[in-house]
Amino acid sequence: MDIVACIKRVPDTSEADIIKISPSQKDIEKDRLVFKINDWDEYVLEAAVQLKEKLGGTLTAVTVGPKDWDEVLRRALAMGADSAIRVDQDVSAEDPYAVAIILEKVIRKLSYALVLFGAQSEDFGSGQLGAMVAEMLGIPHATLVTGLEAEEKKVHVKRELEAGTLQSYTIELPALLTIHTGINQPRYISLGGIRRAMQKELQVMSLSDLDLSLEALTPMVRLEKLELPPKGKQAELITGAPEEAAGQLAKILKDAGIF
Amino acid sequence: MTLTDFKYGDVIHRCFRCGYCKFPINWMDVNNCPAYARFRMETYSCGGRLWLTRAWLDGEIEWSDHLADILYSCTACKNCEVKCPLSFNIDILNMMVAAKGEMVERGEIPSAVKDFLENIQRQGNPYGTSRTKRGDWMEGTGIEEYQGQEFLYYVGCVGSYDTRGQQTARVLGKVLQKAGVSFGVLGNDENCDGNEVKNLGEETLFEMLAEENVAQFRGLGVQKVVTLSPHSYNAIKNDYPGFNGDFDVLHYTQLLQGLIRNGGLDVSGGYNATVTYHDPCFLGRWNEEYDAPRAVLRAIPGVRLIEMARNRNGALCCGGGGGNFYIDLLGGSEDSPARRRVREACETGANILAVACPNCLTMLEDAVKAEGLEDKLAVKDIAEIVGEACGIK
Amino acid sequence: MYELKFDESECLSCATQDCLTRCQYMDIDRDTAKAEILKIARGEDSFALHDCVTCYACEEYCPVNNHPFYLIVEKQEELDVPPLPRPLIRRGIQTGIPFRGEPVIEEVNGRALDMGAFADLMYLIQGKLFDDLPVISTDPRKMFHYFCQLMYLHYARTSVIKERLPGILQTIARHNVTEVICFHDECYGTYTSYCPAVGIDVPFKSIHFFEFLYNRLNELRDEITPVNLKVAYQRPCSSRLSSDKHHFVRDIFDLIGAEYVEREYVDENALCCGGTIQGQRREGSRKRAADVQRRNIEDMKNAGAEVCVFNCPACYTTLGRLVAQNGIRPIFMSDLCRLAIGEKPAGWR
Amino acid sequence: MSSILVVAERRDHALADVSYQVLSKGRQLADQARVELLAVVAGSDVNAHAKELARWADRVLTVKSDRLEGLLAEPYQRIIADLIRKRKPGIVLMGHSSFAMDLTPSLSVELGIPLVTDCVDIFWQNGDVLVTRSIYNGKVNATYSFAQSEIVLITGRVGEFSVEEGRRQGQVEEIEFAFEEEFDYKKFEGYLEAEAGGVDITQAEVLVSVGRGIKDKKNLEMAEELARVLGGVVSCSRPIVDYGWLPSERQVGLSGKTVQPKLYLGLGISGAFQHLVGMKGARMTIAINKDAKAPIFNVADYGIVDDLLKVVPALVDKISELKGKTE
Amino acid sequence: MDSVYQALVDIVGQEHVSNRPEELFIYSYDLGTTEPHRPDYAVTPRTTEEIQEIVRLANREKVPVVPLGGGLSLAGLAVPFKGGITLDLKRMDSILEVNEKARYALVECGVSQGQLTSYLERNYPHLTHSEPGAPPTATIAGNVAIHGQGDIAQPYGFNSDMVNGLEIVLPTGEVCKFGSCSIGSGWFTLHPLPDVGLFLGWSGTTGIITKVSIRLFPGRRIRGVGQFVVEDEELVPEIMYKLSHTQMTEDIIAFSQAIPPFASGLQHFTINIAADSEKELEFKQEMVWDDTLGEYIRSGAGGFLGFRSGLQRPQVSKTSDWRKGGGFEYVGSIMPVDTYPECYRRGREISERHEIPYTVLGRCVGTAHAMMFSWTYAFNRADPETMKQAREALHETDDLVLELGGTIWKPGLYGQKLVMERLDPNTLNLMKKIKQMLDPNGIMNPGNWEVS
Repeated sequence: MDIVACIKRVPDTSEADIIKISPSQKDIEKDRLVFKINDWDEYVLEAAVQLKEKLGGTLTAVTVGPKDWDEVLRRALAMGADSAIRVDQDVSAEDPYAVAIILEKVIRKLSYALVLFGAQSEDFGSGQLGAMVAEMLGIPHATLVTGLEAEEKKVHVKRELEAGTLQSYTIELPALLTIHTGINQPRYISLGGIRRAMQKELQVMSLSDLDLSLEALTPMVRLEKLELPPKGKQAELITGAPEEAAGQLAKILKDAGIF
Repeated sequence: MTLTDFKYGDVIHRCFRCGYCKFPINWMDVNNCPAYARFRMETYSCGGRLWLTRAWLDGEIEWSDHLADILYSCTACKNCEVKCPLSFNIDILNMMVAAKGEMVERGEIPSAVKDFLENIQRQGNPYGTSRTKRGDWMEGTGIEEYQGQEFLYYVGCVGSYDTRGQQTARVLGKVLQKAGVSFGVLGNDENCDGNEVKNLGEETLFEMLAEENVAQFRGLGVQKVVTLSPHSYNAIKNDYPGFNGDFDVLHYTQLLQGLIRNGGLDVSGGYNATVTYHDPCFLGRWNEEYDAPRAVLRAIPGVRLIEMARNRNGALCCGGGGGNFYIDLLGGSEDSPARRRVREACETGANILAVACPNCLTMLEDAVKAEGLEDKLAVKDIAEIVGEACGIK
Repeated sequence: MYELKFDESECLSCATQDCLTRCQYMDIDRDTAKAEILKIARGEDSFALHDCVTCYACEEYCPVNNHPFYLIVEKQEELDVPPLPRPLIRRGIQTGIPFRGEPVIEEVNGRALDMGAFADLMYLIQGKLFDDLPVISTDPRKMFHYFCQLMYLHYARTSVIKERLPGILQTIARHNVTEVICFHDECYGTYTSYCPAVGIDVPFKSIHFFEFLYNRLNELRDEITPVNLKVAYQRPCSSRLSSDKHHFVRDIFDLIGAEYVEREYVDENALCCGGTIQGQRREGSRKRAADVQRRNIEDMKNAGAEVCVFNCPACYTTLGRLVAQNGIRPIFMSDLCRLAIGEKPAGWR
Repeated sequence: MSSILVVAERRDHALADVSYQVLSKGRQLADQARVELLAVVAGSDVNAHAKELARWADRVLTVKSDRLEGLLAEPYQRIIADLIRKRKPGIVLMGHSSFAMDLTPSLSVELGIPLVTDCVDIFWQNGDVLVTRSIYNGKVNATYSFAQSEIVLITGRVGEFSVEEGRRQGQVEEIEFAFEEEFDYKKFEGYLEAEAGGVDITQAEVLVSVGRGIKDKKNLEMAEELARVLGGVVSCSRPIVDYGWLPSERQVGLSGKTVQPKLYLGLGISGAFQHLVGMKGARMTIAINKDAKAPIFNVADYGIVDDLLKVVPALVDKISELKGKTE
Repeated sequence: MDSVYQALVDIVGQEHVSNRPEELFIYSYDLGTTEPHRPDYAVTPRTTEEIQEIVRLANREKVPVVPLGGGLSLAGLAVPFKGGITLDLKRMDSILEVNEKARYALVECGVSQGQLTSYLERNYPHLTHSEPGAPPTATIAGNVAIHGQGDIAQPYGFNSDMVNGLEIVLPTGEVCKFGSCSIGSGWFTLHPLPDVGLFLGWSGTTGIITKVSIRLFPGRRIRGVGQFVVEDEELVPEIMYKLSHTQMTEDIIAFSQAIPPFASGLQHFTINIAADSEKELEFKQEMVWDDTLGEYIRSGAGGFLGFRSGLQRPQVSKTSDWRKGGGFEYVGSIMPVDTYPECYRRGREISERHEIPYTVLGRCVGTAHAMMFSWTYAFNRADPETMKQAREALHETDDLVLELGGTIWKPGLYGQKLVMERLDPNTLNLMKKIKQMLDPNGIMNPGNWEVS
């Protein structure tokens, strides 16, 4: 089964105090940040590799971004992708629509039965991209997939609703799925693996290779400004060594009649 | 990979599982292998791990989370190598590391190990805290960045990020200042030494760290290094030469020993306590430095140094080696090595358990709390004891 | 077959008969000494053949270097007067048989340190003194390919020595060594004394271990801090074959600030460690050995020695523990030298 | 602009909470802009819902169909697209639900209209509608405007907009819609509820809730112990379920359970909004987390900034002590 | 969910039960040549009560129970031939009492030889126990259960003769005590109560030893070993006879082995002598070396190789590496001392026929009342062929033992069969009845001593 996996690179913002907004108010200061593969995309790759191991076929990883985005493709190659394509274009991610247009063009050039996206990204998290591309390709899709079984011509998926409810679908191929965390346990990618993946071919495409012009990508949405969210109410912080703090807290709980 | 292309394929079957590896120097206790002491199933003994590794590579058993936990529960404390009577003993840990390495290559490792390694790949430390905070520990100490001073003071990840580790890192810095030692640190530019990475089987990542660090040290013209952690000391002393990084490296206890001996450091302030000393594996068994830390303690007026029954190359590991101070596969039980160790320390009647390694410090201090021995026993790094003895608060 | 170069006329004309008169283990006047040594030379039985403890000393005492000891041993074998019981001789002979495959030969093309049959003591040659010094016979499993065989003098089996030695020499030669520093006196004695005495060619130059140590220490002179120890030296029997190098003991001690204590059983009068004596066939050998050891150690104590220095691992095995029990620390010469240049000796306890 | 259209979502024969929330927001926007508020609801039995919606909407459009079972996005897409083409609302509003994530992107592509999802605010600014999104998992707010486009598609974050009481009686208008296709390339197989095990966290008075910060499965024991002394049960945030350390029935949050315990004690939980929406109802919230800037401290009443592995054992002891005294 | 597993978890707790492939793999192996058999569960109990519950459970569920100590018998005695529960008893490792005046130690069944040795060295230097030539991980209880002997066998005989009392969990779950302890009088003697010694030598088929009281003996200040060597094996019996006559030795062992070469074709004696003073030591040495062995030395038939004070623990596991192979197994036997020459010659033949370097050893038990003679065969675990060779050699040796009029010590299944074939039918029948009475469901270490 031929699979296309679309992945992206995001800054590691797991630490709260690491983000500063640049004076332009149009972006955040990225110099103190380190970058990584989008969390959801690790699950995408693991799912793709597992399908490949089970059913054979090719796996192509695709991303849209500048040179340093190659690193996420290297991970994909190390993990088992056969080929990787980067569209060399720094699209302002404020409008997934533009990215979708590019990806559609790329995917159309490839052989695929299944196209996989992360359900959303850690940075902007709009969660639209996958379903948009599906619509453009004219193939069925399911988002927020947490369960996946594939046969030659169809896939059985579970997608997540609210409150712990799942719905299950059977979808004919070709189809597009956006993968949610927890669908598998992504394996570790060793640095050795990544270095070995350097030998694998990584194809770079330009907009012109895709018969696209910047005009075609004019965003329908404009970023006005970025700002830090207003401080919510702040918790009363209990300080001191663990024992002391714990002592005070225990008392608070007692006074509150918890026990 | 199969047994045939395993680097130690012609050696690994030679373990007879006689069990010498479970003991300290004498036979007082079969609990000197931290993992075996914690679980007491034969699978967790050194021999068990070797037989399982062989069975796994030979296809007799499948990989499993449990198998991974068993291998990664090895803290690389070297007790087995010291005790094994057979000539292949020099390769026991190499075999463990190679087996872990195979798991790493297959990507099949415990989730905590995965976090550990990815955090180091990204942030250069196991905690995943930003590189830009590595130097935070030194705020307000007046410690200088390294620029050609005599010594590079290499702090390491635990000293840089762990709250307790940071305290020690600061005290040692002040002690060195007080002794007028010319030294500097790398602050945010310091990177992980890689000692644990190597023992976790991520060979390539270790090589990268070693190459980068050597390049950085040489670029700065570093010749002498003093380390807070025996783990860093071990990597720089024994591994970096292989990446043409020949540095004159000391563990800080060795430096302090010299300073005190030749009067460079005044410890007449003294430290009034009955102290027992816990040998860190990477200073003791790995580098056979048993005397410097003891010499430093003995030199301090008021210190009464007494030994635990298991000491020197028979010391019980705190359970923090092989990344376990973070991945912590040995915690959560009164049989955890750290808790066994603090109980042993308490039996000596000492009121201070002295350590010379930030990993041991955090492991054993937590164990003291878990055992509820706070009012009987305090865990102090030798740097802190020296600090008090020379009037640093 | 190799023939011992022994000149009977030398003994006839000898004025001193030091070989036997100075023997520490037989009480003989000069006339008897002359008579007995001549008997031995002529292949007749002699009580000396029976009473000899095989301490090698007469090789040194002989004023004309006529090899009285080699002679005694050859005759013990000829006349079947074995100093040891049969099982010990057989055991000894079997000990020298290599049994763990062929050694790996690395070409040295220069000088090298030969550990001989003591590859298991590599820990004694660590540190600066031995930096970048090629070593041969480094594998305990292969070391008997480098075993100089001279031990069999104690077993009255020169035949075994003559039979095996050429092969050993070849093995060493295959390393392409020009100069061989012998870790053990016995190897040095073999190549510089025994081989010439029986006409075996040695394809390399031999250097005595102490001469090497002395020269290295001189190179490292400014790193030496005096050890300030009172030392006694346990002289091994085989050093009697290289008495011309014995002065290096004193020289090294002077260099590293060790005080070579004045005592009775020193230098030429040194006593055997007892290792060869205790197993001998003669009535009371065990006690005799014990007595020799007792006198030896008493003498060290009286002379105020704090440390007993060894070079021969065999002596160390027989005597080391005993001296320690008497409050004298045993140490190998190489370790003592390392101590002097501020290193941590491997065997220093 | 003529109108604002709210797409209502049905679940288990009831209107989804979030639909009321965006409906109220839509009402407010419509009033401010003085335009008509439309609401659409589709399904087999929609009359009851229509009446509900009419309390806010000026006009409720209902589409009767039995082809909409299983929230299959495609048929809805046909209906809503057709509706938008015909009515040309300036703003199409929907709650940012799982269903909306399946539906709205294709919709925006089909109609070629901009889409902004998961908005935490929607407001007028000199005649234009602007929206605010929360990005970098809640650490930054981004405000967007729309380039000249007639129609914009917006989904609003669950729980972000308060429900104002609706007092109108809008008209209900039934619309005929005929599907021109079978959707047999995508078959709905049914709903699956998270397998029910022993513990029902929605009923618990005290929840000790663990997140990534516990580092290892083993450390759950610590949390269980704390829960024991507090007479509560252990719940968790999504990653813990993803790791397979706890069953999904223990998960608090958007994709998990919504809880209103007396005490909610968060251990090593940073507090992504998907989690916070699930526990907002707690009467007392306490957070223990290494990261002082973790969002959970903005909702907690008390907090301890430290390693939970150190604090929790101590807390267990202290509580046991205090209990000892009282008993 | 597996109900037995769950029940075991309830008894000993999650961490001390496993039914996972890793544990089952490890516990399926003996260190010798016995084919592995997987247990269904590995359990590490901590108390007698837990063991009782486990045994009761096993009876209910008809699941075999295989007690395991140090697991060093090498004869496959703890291989779960019929699956079931392997009980790794090493967690029961408390030294409960050392009675100095009455010279005994009461230990739990998991206490290792090394642990007791070290404990006595540190706390009762003037007391010692009989230490078998096994790695220090071997357990006291396991060793007495197989009638082991140790390094003071010459004056004091079998370790199983040093038992002062036992606590046993019967196959049906009851706890029984034997010896003075059973009437509440402490653990100082097994006699003179009615003798119900049904547990030693039964390879754990009649019950599980949970506590054992073992005699301690004077531990002298100086303990050392002297070596003596002869060429002619025919001399060995008389030398053992004469040496034991002096009553000056603690241990007399004669051995011969092909590797290293010096030992080949010669008979080496190691003779342990202990004393509290130099004077006593010298006196004993005179008696041994000069007065008793002097005649052989003078005649040139025997040689004295010196005496070293200080006892080195024998590191027998080194034997396992002779073929760079991580394994060896031996046949042990209890023999009349005068069979030594035959044992040596025939053993050598067997080894050479199977291309295994020969290793034989005879330890004097009691005043030359008997000797434990062993034939050791090393193999390479990575080479099945060598394991086959060793297995064949072992079986031939079992046959040899009985042919030479001895008895097999801790026989494996093959040896057990040979012994039972020759056993007096009435005795055999009694064994059968006893077994049926004690273990009605046949759950205890099944496969061993199964009387058909």
